[in-house]
Amino acid sequence: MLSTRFILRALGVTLVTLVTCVGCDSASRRSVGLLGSTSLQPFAEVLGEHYAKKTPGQFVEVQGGGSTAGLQAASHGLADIGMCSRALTAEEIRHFTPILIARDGLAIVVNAENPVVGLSLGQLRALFAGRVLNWKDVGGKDGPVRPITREEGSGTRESFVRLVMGDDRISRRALTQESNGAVKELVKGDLSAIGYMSLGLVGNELKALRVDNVQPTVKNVLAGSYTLVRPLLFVTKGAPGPAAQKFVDFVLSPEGQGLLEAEGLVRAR
Amino acid sequence: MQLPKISVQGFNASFNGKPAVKNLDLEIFAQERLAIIGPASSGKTTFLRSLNRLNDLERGFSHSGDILRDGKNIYDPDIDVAELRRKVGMVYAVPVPLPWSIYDNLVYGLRLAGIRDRATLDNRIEVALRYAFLWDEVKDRLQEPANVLSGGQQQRLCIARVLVLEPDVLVLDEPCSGLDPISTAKIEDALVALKESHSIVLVTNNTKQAARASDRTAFLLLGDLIEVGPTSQIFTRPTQKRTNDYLVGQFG
Amino acid sequence: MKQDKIIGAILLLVALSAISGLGLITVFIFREGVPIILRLGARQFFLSTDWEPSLGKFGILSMIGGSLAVTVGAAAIGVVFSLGLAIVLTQFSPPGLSAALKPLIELLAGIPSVVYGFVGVVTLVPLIRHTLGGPGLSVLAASIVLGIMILPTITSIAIDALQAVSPTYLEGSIALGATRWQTVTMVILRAARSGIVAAVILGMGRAIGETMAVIMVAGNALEVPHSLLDPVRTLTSNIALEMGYASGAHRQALFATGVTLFVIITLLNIAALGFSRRRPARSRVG
Amino acid sequence: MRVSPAIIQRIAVVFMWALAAITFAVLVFILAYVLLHGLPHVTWSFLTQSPANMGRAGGIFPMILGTFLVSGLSVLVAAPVGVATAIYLTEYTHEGRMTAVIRFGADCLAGVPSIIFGLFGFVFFAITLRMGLSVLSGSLTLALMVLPTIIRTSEEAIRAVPDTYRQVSYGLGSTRWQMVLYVVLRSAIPGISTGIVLSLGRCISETAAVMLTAGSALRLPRSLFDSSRTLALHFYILSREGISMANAYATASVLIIAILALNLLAYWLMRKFVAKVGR
Repeated sequence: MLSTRFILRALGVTLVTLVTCVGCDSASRRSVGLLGSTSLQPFAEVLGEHYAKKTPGQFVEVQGGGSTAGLQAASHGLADIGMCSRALTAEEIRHFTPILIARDGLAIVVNAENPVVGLSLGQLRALFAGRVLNWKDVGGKDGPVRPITREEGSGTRESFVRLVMGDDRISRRALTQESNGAVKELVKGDLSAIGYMSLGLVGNELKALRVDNVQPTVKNVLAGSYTLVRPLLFVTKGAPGPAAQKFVDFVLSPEGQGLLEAEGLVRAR
Repeated sequence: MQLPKISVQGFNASFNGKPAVKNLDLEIFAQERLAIIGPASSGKTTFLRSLNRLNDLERGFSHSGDILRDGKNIYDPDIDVAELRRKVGMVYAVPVPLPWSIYDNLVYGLRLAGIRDRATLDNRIEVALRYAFLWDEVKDRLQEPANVLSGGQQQRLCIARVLVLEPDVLVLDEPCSGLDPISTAKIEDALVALKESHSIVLVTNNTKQAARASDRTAFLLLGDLIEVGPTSQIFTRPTQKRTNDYLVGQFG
Repeated sequence: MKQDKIIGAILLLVALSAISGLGLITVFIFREGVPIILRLGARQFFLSTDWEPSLGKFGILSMIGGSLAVTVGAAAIGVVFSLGLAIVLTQFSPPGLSAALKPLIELLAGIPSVVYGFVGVVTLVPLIRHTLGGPGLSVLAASIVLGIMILPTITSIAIDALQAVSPTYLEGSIALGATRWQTVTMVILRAARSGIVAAVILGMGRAIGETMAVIMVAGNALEVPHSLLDPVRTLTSNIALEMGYASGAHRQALFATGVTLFVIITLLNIAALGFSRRRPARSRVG
Repeated sequence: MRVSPAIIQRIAVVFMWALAAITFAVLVFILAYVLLHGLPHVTWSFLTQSPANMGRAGGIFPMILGTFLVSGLSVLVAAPVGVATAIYLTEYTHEGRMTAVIRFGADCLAGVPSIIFGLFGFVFFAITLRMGLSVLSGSLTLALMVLPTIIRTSEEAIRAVPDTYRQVSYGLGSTRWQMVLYVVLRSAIPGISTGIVLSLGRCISETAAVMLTAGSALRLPRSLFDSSRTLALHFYILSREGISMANAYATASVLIIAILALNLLAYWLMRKFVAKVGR
């Protein structure tokens, strides 16, 4: 009767699916697994896409999760390469091998209508710490300041704290957004907002501020005059395996570096 | 004298300690129609449902005493209850066609019994439908849903559904309570024909039906069997005052 | 019968394994989260507003407050709309119309929470920012979005509760000369009270547990909000925001946040169960 | 002056209809907003191609497949378990301590927020059972999440089957299991399917739990141990990272259309069920 047939068929399908899938090992199907920083994820996807096209039979699997998760994944073997968008701590350096694949300028962004064009590092710090609450105190129009930060653990945030905040803590009133895109949307729509993000992602709808009178450009990062710069790292536990090494070689090759540059990053060397 | 088909000996039934049938002794013979009458909640239905052990499924049901079918106690542990229920076929007060086609309703019991052979199925169905005087009305529409039939047809379908299993006892629980006189007459006619090969137990609230459609009549009151005897005698010369009171409408 | 006993035992085993999921969840979440609460002390963890994982400070009071704020806000909005809908659909609407509108409420429940969050960010948030001021991402925005999201839950349970009220109440009241509206407010709502309270509590449970939409519209600031227009961080968004990055004590603290959420929601569920009368046992033969 | 009760009633009813109108307007607004922005970008190639350039270009085929795998598998796991539990509760036991425990468990499970399921699935399936971020971890997590829905709707559907059917079946010599299989389930299947279809909808919509368990890989999953990004998560990432708004809207449109279709299917099944058991 209908119900028995239905149930038997459903069970059969489940069983067959499970058996076939237990039979195949996932690790053998992907050549290189990457996991980590959400800032790096899109770039790694682009790199992986070109790499797979160039070298048939090779697949690169890219997962988000965040810089710290990337380190953990690399240490547990959950991924071949961890992606990290901040400098390693002294403790971490003892356990991992970092590979610098690119550098990234950290842009301070405000709404395009905001008259302020530049801030000193000290002013920036005061704004994000919540000590300066009105734009007119830093040469802008009268109005509240709304700092926008990234979530705890984000490589972008940790780099920002290290490069800008020093011993100060980011204001508890700061809005917290979980992605560069969300920060961008918010700054685009709010005259009072100020945020930070990867230089490569600023686009032309936001205004990137000068910091200590230096314009945030790739040129200035390369020249070393723009100082808000963070490393973008591939991290492995010990030496990378052969497949991972081949991918790393591709990333560091002129072609790979060119791809990253096209995305707005700054080459590693 | 022939052996009884079913012999009920000192049978008690109760729900959660409340007795429903008390110390019942009764015999049911082959080729007879036994009517059971009595006012509401006098244990008629409980007794009927004990004959095919349907009460076993009720919570709090307990029983004592024996019910022998062909000399074998139906409450023995080695009895196949499913087989018992096939052989003691039951028809309910309200016709309950399962929400399938007429054909599926009829073959359901046979399929449960493991009979799959198409010819056997078709043959049994035809015989049963003819017994129930339904063959001519449905023979060309067996695949139609059963619930498009009229109430009377549905009840005859339910009788046929039981008959395909070739039971030797047929128990009917007020089978005509919701039916018009014509449908009732058809069912009563069917019972006449069926009695040739079956023992029939007919519970009814309708004393006139008992008088018309039975050979013997038993009168139950509050779980006690007051009197049993040939129908003609019960209805003309009851030995018990309470039987007479009931029949002339003193209670119930 | 023997076969039926075996099948019954197998089914019982399956049923128990189904709910053993709850036990597993409890064990795993608690095992990851409880140690840090014990280490820091309940006071430090629950009663401090200082959340600074990099400094080893894990106080979730502001998140607890934030969750409560948006939940109460959502319930306020959800209750008004849901009760209105439930009453109008059960008491004042032609049956055909109710039958046509109910599936739409189901549909509202089917829209993914990311879509709610997203539409909230691109339409509601700028609206609040431009008309009422503040950053837009706020308690108010989260309450409105959550209020809409829990509306189907509350409405459908409230409809069930209202429909369960015996029609004789209505007839009796109308016979005494009351208008239908008077009957609804004085008789029917009172009779359905416990079911409606259960509906509201279950709705609050959904609101407090919602994650993606809240992350998008609440602003997630750590400060305890002082007004409806201030941004707020909830327990759920705290977990989802930082889980990806967390390790060590930070990760434990996030699981402990999960434990807190789990306990709050379980208490709400138990309360709701207490209010909703259990269905009566079916009189059964089979 | 006292306002007459009739006028109060009129005001109240108008007010409540206004609330209803707002509610349905919000529904229409959300659907229209997403579909109007997204449908123009939904093309055949968008549905059948892999994403390129992190989702800025190309299509969403891997996400469609991933969503299908994750939700389908979770329902495939949850449905037999849920229906069996419902059968146990309704047909194989009487109300008592055991049913109370099972119902309480199911009710509590129903209230657990998806982020907690995500945390649990991450620790239990992905890490403890070493399944990693994968289709399997994600679907098992979601299976647990939709189990209470399936149990409850199945129970209701089974209870709606008239008791007389059971009596008839026993009377014709069925065992309990035959009765359940041939009479109860056969009548209850449209009702049970409604619950399964709605659960499928919940799986497709879910984001928080799959993010933590199935991961967010862009590639086509080749096995159940591969990570896969579902449509809802893809939409979330595209829109939040600001990668491509056009593709984000298009993805959301596909998602919404799938949900609409499932809701319609559930509605149709429900009507069929009501017609069948004659409630």
